[in-house]
Amino acid sequence: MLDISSLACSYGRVEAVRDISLRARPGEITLVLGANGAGKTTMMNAVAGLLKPAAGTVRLGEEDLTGLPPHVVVRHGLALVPEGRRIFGPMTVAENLRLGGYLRQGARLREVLARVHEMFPVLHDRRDVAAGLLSGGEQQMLAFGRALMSEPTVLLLDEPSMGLAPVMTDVVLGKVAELAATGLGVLMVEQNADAGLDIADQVVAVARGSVVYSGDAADARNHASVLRAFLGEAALAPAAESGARDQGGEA
Amino acid sequence: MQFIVQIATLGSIYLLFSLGLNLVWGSLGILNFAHGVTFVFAVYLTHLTLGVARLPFLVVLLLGAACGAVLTVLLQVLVFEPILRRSPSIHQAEMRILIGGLGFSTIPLAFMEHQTKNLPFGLDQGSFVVSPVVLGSFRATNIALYGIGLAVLLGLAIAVWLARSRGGLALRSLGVDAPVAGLMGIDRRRSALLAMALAGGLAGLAGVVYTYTLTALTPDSGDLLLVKAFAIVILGGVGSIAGAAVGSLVLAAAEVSVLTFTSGSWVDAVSFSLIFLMLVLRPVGLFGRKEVRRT
Amino acid sequence: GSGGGGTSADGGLPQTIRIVSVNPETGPTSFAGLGAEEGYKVATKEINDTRFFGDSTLSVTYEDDKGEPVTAANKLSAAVSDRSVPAVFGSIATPSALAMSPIAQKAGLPIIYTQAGSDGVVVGDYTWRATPLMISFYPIMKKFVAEQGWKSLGIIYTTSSPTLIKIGSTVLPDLAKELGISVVGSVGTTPTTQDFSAPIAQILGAKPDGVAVIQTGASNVTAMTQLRQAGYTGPVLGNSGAGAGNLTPAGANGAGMVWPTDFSSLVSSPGSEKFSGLYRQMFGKEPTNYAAEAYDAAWFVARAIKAAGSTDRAKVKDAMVAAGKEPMSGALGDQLRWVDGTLQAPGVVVEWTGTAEKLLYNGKDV
Amino acid sequence: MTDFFASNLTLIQATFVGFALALSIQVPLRLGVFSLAGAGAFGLSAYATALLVLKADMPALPALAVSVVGSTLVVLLLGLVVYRLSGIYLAMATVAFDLIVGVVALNGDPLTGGSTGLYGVLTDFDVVQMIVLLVVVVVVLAATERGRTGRRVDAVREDPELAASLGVNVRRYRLSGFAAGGALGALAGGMAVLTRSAISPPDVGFSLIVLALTMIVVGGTRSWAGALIGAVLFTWLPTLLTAIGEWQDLVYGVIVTLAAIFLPRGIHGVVLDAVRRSRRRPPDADGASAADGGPDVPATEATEADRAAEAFR
Amino acid sequence: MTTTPEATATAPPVLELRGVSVHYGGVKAVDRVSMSMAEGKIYGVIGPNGSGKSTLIGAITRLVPLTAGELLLDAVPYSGARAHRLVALGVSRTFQTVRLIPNLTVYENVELGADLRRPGQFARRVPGLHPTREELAAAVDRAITVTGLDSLRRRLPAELSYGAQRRVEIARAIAARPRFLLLDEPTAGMNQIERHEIADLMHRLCSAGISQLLVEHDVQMVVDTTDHVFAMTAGTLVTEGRPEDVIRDPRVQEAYLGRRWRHDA
Ligand SMILES: Nc1ncnc2c1ncn2[C@@H]1O[C@H](COP(=O)(O)OP(=O)(O)OP(=O)(O)O)[C@@H](O)[C@H]1O
Ligand SMILES: Nc1ncnc2c1ncn2[C@@H]1O[C@H](COP(=O)(O)OP(=O)(O)OP(=O)(O)O)[C@@H](O)[C@H]1O
Ligand SMILES: [Mg+2]
Ligand SMILES: [Mg+2]
Repeated sequence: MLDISSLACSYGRVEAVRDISLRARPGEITLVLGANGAGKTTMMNAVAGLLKPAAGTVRLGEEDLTGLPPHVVVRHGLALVPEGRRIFGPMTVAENLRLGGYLRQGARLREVLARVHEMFPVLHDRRDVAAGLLSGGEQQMLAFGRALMSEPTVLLLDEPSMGLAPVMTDVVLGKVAELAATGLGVLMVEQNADAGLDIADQVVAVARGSVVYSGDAADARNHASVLRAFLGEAALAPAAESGARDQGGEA
Repeated sequence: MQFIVQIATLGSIYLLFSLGLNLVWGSLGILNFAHGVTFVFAVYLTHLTLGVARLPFLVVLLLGAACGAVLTVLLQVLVFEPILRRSPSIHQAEMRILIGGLGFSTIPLAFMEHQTKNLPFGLDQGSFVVSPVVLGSFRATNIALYGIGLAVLLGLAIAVWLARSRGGLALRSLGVDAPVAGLMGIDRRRSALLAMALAGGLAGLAGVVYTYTLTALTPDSGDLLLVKAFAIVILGGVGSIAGAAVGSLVLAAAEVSVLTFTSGSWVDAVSFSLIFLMLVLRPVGLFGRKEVRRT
Repeated sequence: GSGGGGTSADGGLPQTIRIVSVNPETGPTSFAGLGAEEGYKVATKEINDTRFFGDSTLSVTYEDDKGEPVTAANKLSAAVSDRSVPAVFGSIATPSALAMSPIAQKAGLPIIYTQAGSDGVVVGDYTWRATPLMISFYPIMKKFVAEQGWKSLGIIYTTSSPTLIKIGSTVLPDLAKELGISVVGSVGTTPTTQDFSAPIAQILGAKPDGVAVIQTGASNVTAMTQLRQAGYTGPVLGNSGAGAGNLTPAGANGAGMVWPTDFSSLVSSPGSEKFSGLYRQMFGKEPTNYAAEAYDAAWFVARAIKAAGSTDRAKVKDAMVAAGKEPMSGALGDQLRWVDGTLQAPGVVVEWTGTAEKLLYNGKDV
Repeated sequence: MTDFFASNLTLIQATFVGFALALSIQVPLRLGVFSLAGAGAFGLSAYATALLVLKADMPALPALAVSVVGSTLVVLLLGLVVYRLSGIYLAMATVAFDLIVGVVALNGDPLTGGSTGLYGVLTDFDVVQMIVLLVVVVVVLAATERGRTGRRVDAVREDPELAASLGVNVRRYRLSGFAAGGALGALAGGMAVLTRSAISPPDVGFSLIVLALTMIVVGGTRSWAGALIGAVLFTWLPTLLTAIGEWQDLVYGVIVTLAAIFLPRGIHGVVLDAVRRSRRRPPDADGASAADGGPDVPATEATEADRAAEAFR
Repeated sequence: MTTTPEATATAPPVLELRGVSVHYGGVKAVDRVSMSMAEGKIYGVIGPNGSGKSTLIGAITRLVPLTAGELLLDAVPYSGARAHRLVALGVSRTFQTVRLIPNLTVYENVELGADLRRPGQFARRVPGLHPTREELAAAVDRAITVTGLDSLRRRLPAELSYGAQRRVEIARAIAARPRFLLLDEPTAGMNQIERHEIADLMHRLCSAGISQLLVEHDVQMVVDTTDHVFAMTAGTLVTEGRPEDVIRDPRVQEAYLGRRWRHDA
């Protein structure tokens, strides 16, 4: 179980994450919602070791992962699909996948690769193409496939459906649900709330770097505060919003 | 016939020298301006050691490689790592890496110049004796043959390692996006250090072979080679070992031809015009890949 | 400049006569620059020990120009504005010397160089060179070359310095022609050429009886080794750049290189023996030609200052001009003459034995 | 003061030459054009100026003008030939050009004086003329560093394709950068020979490039002020270090290395940061907004964010 | 400027594509696509990942070389024009991947969009393309305000969240005061409410007479905002028409639409 408690991160004087505590249990999908700039990505990066938290702890089972460098964190079975894909552009699709399975070897590796290829045939068809040449959505599939290559026990997804066509979103999120069903813990940031809520077990809403709601996904849809947090401050300040609109009208 | 031996000998020196340079440049994106000095300094330290103990060839070779590796590791830890730590991306650190390497290289260089007053030094105190080898119509020296063999062997080994092995893959990914490479489980610091040590070792090794082949060098010998090595690596396509091999042979062939068939003094103009022309025709080098960028 | 005391207006020398030396102490030509400084030091000590200036002493300030013309020019400008400096010892490096000469001449500051063998260094009464042009003593090589009985000659020379180009492309061919020897091959290598097997193959391809290798530093070592590896066993004509122990790393392959030079510690002339003695006493090793030349330069200036009885630059210059009309003796030999501001010396021919220099013969004997 | 001026005249002149040379690499670099052709233009123009003065008896300024225009045209032509190249490949092609200029100088004997070079180029060119020329250059360059032009220059460097889609004629900008590098290098070369009175092949070599790069990296790559700082530093540092004696080169190396490590944006960057810190930017308007549900803290300085990002990298 | 349906029906197309193809070796990223777009309307392009939508926008904005075909603006061919001329012709775009100049602040990045000057002959026909300094500043301010970036003006791109970066991308394109705006997945990474804001913005721009071409995977948004939709697969145009009709097309359903939309249809 991934256990994040009282996490805080800042960039210089900007406190992007102030106080986030949440848990991602094995076999469950925990959905993180929040407006742009709420600190979701910052939190994910901190968990994966890309960023040193200013306070708080990150634990995976018995292990304390707080502040460990990424290559150590992933050895504990964590994999992150980073925001904006971050695939290795000049390297081929096959090489990207091989790097995803950097910690795996031999028959095991071929087996996982076959599964990823089966999931996204395009990654097989275009295996020798420089990954940077793929279309946006193809790159997103590659990023997802690359993370699966390490056979993680906890999967962190930062907006996995971004740029995906609806069919592909179904495939990816369906796959996520399937993986969770096999006992994988999933922590997922997703702006496509409808699709996300369909598969999520738990929901955490973040606003301004703090958790403002957490609870069961089933309840969440009817829960007003979730909605508000998810929609961001915009929903709370209709006046300011309409002011902006008036000014924009003459564009 | 002799002509071919000369091209192969000179080409192998160029390739050996540029291998390490190419390795870290093509993968980590580190253009190491201290490579030339590393090459000379490794020989100088070996030269000093030989003053104390007469050592056989293989030991001298390994000693040179070890000296080069140690110097480059120091450079990485003391200069390049701190520079990278202070930069948002390798792309923004490029120039400073260049100047940092240059500045660092001045230190061993000043030391050597002070000690040798720029007089030539060699490895003649070792137990290895350079001797001529005659094979039919070919006449070469034993060291030239070793040099050619080493260049071919190491060139192939590194090319295959970079392209195929897990370590080579990791190294290349570091140059593309180091943080994400970390996410794949790659220990960035260790991989980079290893690559730098390897590059330094190759520089030292090349230095020993070079010194036995050409008998002596002076502290600035490395700088003369460095400019040519840049040209070779770029001509071949940065990061491509095959390209560097072809580049080395092209440059060696151009130089040897000019020096064999003309009165010689235009040699650099001819070889650099050739490089210029080839670049105009192939803007990313012979084996280079065009940078990938999508809209 | 206004300040700068020490100049005694009319007659009378100041307590300390301060001369500035601008020479490379670091950089690729430092071995020659430091060699020259040793010569200046030997001369200074001798001048002061023998109370040559009576109560006044000579003191030399050593400035490092790193072999860079800009630095050299700047150090000279500083000396120019220091009115207490009556003369300057100029750089051994030709590019530096070329940058210094117009400044010294314009400012009226006597300057004397060693080495720096190129046109444009000696440009007027204020500019002097205490080193014979290297080409001037190649004629004494005739004896050696004639003795070899060669019919043909091959030449490999570097284009890194004007002097060496001239020797390789003009002086040696002329000399060969005079002796009825044909030059069957000639290759000019650039400073970036480090492997000489191709030019050597080209030269030896023409099957010459004799070979000349005109290179600097490590290139002499490499070329000699490769020449031997390519099968040539005879003597090799060289240049004084092979001196100062530069050939040591070539081991036995270096043996047999022969060159003319202006100085050898083995020469038995009173001047050179005296200098060699003083030098050995001071530094505990064999003197080089760089030191010998500097020694003579220092003494020439010292005598001029004494003759002028003043550190006034114009007066010192006049004294130098006057002295330049007379022959002088020094480390480079007896009866040395000045021609157009450049010192002439008979020269010696030496051979490298693989471990040391051997004197073949003295130039004035031929 | 006059004493200082007189005894350091050559260094002062060398500083200005170095400044122009540093600019010759910096200006194209600001456009993302890694052209080192300025060093070749330096050589071309130095020889041309010397020849015009020596052989054609031209006065200094006209000789300089003719050389600069001629060399710039040559470099522009080169730019057209190598336009397809970019990055380090472009750098190499231009280095090849520089080296070829050097070889021609070495071998063009009757004209270029071979390895001796040309000397005795004595004219009435003085520091005042140099300063006037460089002030003009600085005024022009300063205009390209701010406002609309400055932004466009940044865009062409960082993302040429984006710049094109924003209406910037990228080709024209890049070629201008190329030509400007040539012109500045030529200016430096002409001024060098007019002040030093001599030029020889070793003066036009690879070392020029190394020196210029050191100047702009340590001084600052983004502004003429950085080039000036670098030029002053690296013209005077070696002379000041001679006081140390035999280990001066070592100290020089240590200084350069430390600068590379600790001054990510050069000395100019440090100065800018200090200035900015002293007149601190007003904090952003009220933190909360519809767009940014983020924390309502004021925006940080760029540098602090940079430093924070270090942890990320 | 108001547009009545009758007017648009008869109006000549602003932008027209005739048999446009873009091939990369064997990959036919765009293959013989013809389209015609009228003034003051919003067009949508949908299609599976890799079907050539972004490449199509690249081709229209001349950043991608054409293999074949012709592009016309106001019935004037411009296939030979270079990319930078397009802004002067009144065409501007956003990129699918955020492309901001890292050392410029948000405000300056948007200003870059408004920097257009010395418009060519075409632009004289476009009202408002000879702006004064004040007009430009006003355009930048407006672009920043309508995209909700007011509080972030002085930030550098690296300090922004992904969503905010996307808004800068849009603001920059608007600041160019285009008559034809191409948006490549402008709302990727935004939530529902934020998408509504962008859709709203698009409507307002449209009523100001700015034609738009929207590439978007949010089908709801495409249905809500666009007047006419082109559906692509594997580089070719499969069908086009009113959004409601297009998403009922079985080929589109099969290749593109997910479970949710198949249900609704
Ligand atoms: N490198 C950085 N330097 C300074 N501030 C930053 C940096 N990265 C992010 N921020 C700020 O931190 C806050 C949180 O950003 P983060 O990227 O975590 O948001 P997010 O919730 O992922 O938003 P989105 O949904 O848009 O991706 C934002 O206010 C952002 O401006
Ligand atoms: N420069 C290129 N070289 C080779 N193939 C390319 C290149 N550019 C695009 N492609 C290929 O062309 C196809 C179309 O790409 P494009 O980016 O236009 O798709 P898209 O419809 O925008 O997809 P997405 O919705 O995923 O963004 C893809 O398969 C891509 O891999
Ligand atoms: Mg995010
Ligand atoms: Mg796309």
